[in-house]
Amino acid sequence: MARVVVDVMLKPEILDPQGRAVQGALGRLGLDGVTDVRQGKHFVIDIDGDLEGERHDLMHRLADELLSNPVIESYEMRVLADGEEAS
Amino acid sequence: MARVVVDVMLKPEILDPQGRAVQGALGRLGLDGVTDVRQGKHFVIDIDGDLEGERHDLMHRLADELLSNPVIESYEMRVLADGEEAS
Amino acid sequence: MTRIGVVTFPGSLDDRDAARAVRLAGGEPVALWHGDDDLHGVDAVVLPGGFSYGDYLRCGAIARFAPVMSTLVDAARGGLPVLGICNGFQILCETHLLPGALTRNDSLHFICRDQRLRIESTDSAWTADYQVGDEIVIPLKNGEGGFVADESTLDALEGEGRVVARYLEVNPNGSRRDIAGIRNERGNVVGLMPHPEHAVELLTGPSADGLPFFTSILRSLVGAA
Amino acid sequence: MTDTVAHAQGSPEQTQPFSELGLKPDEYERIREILDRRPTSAELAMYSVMWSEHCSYKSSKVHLRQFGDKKPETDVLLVGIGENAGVVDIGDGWAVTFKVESHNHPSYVEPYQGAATGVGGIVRDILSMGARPVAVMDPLRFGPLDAADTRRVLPGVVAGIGGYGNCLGLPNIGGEVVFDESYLGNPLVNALCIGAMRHEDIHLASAKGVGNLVVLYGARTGGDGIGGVSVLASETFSEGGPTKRPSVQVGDPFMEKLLIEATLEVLQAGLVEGIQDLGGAGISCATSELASNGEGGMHVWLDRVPLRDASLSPEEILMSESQERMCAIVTPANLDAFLVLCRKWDVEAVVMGEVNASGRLTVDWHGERIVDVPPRTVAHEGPVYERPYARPDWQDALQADGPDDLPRPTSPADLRATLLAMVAAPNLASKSWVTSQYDRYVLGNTVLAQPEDSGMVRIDEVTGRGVAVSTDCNGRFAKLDPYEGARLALAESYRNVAATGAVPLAVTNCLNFGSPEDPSVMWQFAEATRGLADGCLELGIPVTGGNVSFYNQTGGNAILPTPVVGVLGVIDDVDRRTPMAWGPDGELIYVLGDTRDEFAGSEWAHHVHGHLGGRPPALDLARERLLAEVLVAGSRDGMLTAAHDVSDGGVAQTVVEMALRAGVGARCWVPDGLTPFSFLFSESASRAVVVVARSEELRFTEMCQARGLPAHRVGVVDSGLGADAGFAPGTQVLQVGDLFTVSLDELRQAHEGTIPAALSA
Ligand SMILES: Nc1ncnc2c1ncn2[C@@H]1O[C@H](COP(=O)(O)OP(=O)(O)O)[C@@H](O)[C@H]1O
Ligand SMILES: [Mg+2]
Repeated sequence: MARVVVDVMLKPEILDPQGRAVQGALGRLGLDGVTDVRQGKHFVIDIDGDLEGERHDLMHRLADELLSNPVIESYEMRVLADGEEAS
Repeated sequence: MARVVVDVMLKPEILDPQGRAVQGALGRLGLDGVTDVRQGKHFVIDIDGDLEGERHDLMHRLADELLSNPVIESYEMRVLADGEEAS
Repeated sequence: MTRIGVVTFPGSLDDRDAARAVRLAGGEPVALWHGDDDLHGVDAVVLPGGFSYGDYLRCGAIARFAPVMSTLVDAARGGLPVLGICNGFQILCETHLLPGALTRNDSLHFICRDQRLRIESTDSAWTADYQVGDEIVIPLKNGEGGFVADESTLDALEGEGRVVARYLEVNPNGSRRDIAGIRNERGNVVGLMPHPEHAVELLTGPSADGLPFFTSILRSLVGAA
Repeated sequence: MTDTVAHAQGSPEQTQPFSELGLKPDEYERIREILDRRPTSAELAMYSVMWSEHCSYKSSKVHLRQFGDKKPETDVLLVGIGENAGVVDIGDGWAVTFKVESHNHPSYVEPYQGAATGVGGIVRDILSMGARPVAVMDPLRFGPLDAADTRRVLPGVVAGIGGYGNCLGLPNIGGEVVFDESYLGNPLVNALCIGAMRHEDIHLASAKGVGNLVVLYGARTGGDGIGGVSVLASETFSEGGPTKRPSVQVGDPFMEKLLIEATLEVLQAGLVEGIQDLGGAGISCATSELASNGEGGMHVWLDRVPLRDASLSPEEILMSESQERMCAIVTPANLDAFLVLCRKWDVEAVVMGEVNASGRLTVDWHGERIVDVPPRTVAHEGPVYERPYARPDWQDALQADGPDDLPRPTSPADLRATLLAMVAAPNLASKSWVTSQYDRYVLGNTVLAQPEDSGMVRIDEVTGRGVAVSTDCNGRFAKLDPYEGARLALAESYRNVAATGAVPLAVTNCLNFGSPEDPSVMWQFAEATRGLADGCLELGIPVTGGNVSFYNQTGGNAILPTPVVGVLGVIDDVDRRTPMAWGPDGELIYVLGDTRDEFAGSEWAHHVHGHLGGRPPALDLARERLLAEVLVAGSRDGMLTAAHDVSDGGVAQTVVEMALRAGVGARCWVPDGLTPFSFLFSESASRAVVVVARSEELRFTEMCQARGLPAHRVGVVDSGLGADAGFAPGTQVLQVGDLFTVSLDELRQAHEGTIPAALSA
């Protein structure tokens, strides 16, 4: 079994209203000095069998085209070793 | 400067319709054997100065109460070393 | 009679309304199914509003891969007129038939309001019955309607007259340069965030200002035939 | 080890956790008597959840009977109380079903999901009658607008209702947003759904036909809301944060949308013998009710239920309240066609059981019998309590403490300031911050939506036949006098429907109260129920169904008694609806009905003085009926340009709302015999403001006179007053006699600013 983690973030040049709202709230709740907050998506995907070769490429392509929209977002993908924590 | 990464996920016992929708789509697009997908939020927070002591505790509390909804979600928080990548 | 296809995806909501608008304009609506890759010989297609596949991942992200879409994308590249409304616009951006993307409203709320727009381009299959500068009021209802694209794309859209409609008075969702709708180079593909199909009868809409989108396509198709 | 029936027979002395499941010792004893043995743990789960307050109505049943006993003569009721929702004949072969339900406690725990699943649940109730859901409404109540917890609860509730309803494609056409201290910690989230069908498409929840199959379809069953029904509905919140509450159900509106489409297709194709939604008590409820209403027997293979979480025990599966599931009775011959349509919509479906004539509901788990009960005893023969009730000792003092001594504004400047303060009061301020998050256009049949008096949808696109629905309740009136308060709520809702030109036909209700174990609360409940039943009889419109929500209290403090009343009316052609915005210059403004000096429970006493005491406004339902007849006749004969009911905030509020909606000003004057203050702010019942074209004036006033309805001319629509009053030419203003003038811009700012200002921080 493989566990894949994909983080999808808006590209830096795209305005992130959710991140901005969080930044404002953090400040109001007493956390000073927050200079930037970006909010993205975090996917944890469990797959039977190994994720190698073609399947690995396919997963990359799907992270790029399905899980993220390359026009506005970028992604990072990690395949976790067995038993490694997902965060 | 500190960079904090918080991942917020629905608790395992809570239905994740978003994850289910992604799971369905991954299967239709040819990725076999996906047994589970969970979709959560990924925050990247930049803070001036160090995040230690009380500030660190405050950040934890805000991750628990603001960034996540403890009724249905759990979070994991990491403080990145200078220069470490955010993913 | 001119046959206009209306695609139903799982989670489409305004498909019946789009069909009604086609009918009121004098066309024949044809129901198209997401899982069927045959366009059944329609003369044009409307991608209606809604929450295709729940829009849980990203609006339009999953619908883009429906069987009907691969046929539709080819046909649109070949000149078939396509109007994407709201979720339909999002799908058109996801398929890259139109540039840019639609992001979360800057208010972070879903918003439903009667929105004033200015028609900026009549050089499209769907806006020929307007005059440039016409001001219309039609419903807007979305949670992710903020149009974004990089500066050069925005400049190109404006420079080439491909902005079809712009928000007036209020920019309801943070769209760059108040853009409410755009078209492709050829003018056959139009994406629009507000809902002209909900402004075709005075009884149920804020106006009947949306009807010309549907009469435009009927006229341009008859003209072309 | 599985606790089988055989095992239960052999171990009569085994102790069981019945009280943890909310059963009283005598209730547990009754189960043992019914079964003539101890229940298995699965049976115990079923009984406990089905005999909870929420499912069995054990405290309210004896009072709710009045809705049947006092039912007026009516020929519009196609399906009455007792089914998932009542069904009303609206003519031309059309039937409409509507019902309101509460999701109060879950919405306090998790506002977004609680409210969302509240919408989901009521929509499935409507769907299970065979109707296409066509609209939703949401009567809401929160603590004070400026309270911190309101800022947590309200935005979440609104986002949840919008998030679910918008994604389902149901227009939200109305509701209420009310603020009061008593709802802090006990918000009320009621959700109403309206559905339409042809007469022949009405379906009932009954398992008819021996050999027919029980099909479970929709979402997979998970661990959500296990015990939610009994725990959430039968325990009062104690102090402490929401984190200690039981787990939360998450809604999947996309799945519900698929469920709606699939259900409508299988119904349309004639593949369904009986149908039931899965709501509170999940499979326990659906199977026992279907069996009890049908041949009386059913067998279920519980291990066939598709699970989201493989570790669930059979007891948990029986109790799970996972959302977005339905249950249908299908003949073996139709099964394949049924499954094909489910597959078309990507909806999972399994045969979970079979109808038989055994008179028993039996459930097997991997070949072992874990339930064997008479289904009626689970579904319909639960405990019934005659809870003690008594008029609280503080009631007399409350009624004696009238508002007469409260200082009133008299100078023009004070009256003007009071008007601006009132239109900005949280309860009277514009609710568009809320309603703009709801799609009111989808389906293309919305004729009227917020802020109109009623929501109105077209049902028949060819003839224009449609329905109007309003929900109302002033809990302060109900606190002062629960009997009168319930009648006033009914009257207000009835009036709102008539104001749009629709003929009121039928009633639904959601009775939100504190703990039934408190005799004072029980008295409020008994009085309100009696008042509503009497009122419906007097107005000649039947109660078709509703819902009871008890235990809305924190510690010893109950909410204001809040019997929310929904009235449904029919209009033969929606094209003749009467809107609230008035028309062009020169049209005449009338107040219909009598204005008395009535301020007990009023918004003025509440907002300006924080006062509650006295007796609520007098109510004469014969007059209310007459007013409605005039409003409907005025619409039918084209005499009325606009109409708007008078309630909270009085005539001033009504006139301001009409002016703002139109964007056109007016000149008003105070009729003889009234002080300006009473004229502007009194909340006397059975009144409306109407606007009449000059050409219709004579015909209209003669009609009112002939029927005996007082009609007072109090103003004229006038867009040209600004310049004379010292404003820039073209400015729209409201002029009140020679007392004061105020621009619509200033009024609008006051009216629209309050809620965004409070919630945007
Ligand atoms: N306040 C009420 N007034 C009239 N009927 C009511 C009231 N409360 C509940 N009922 C009726 O009792 C029946 C059972 O209610 P309920 O258990 O809430 O139905 P369901 O389980 O279908 O949601 C329904 O027919 C409902 O309309
Ligand atoms: Mg039901």
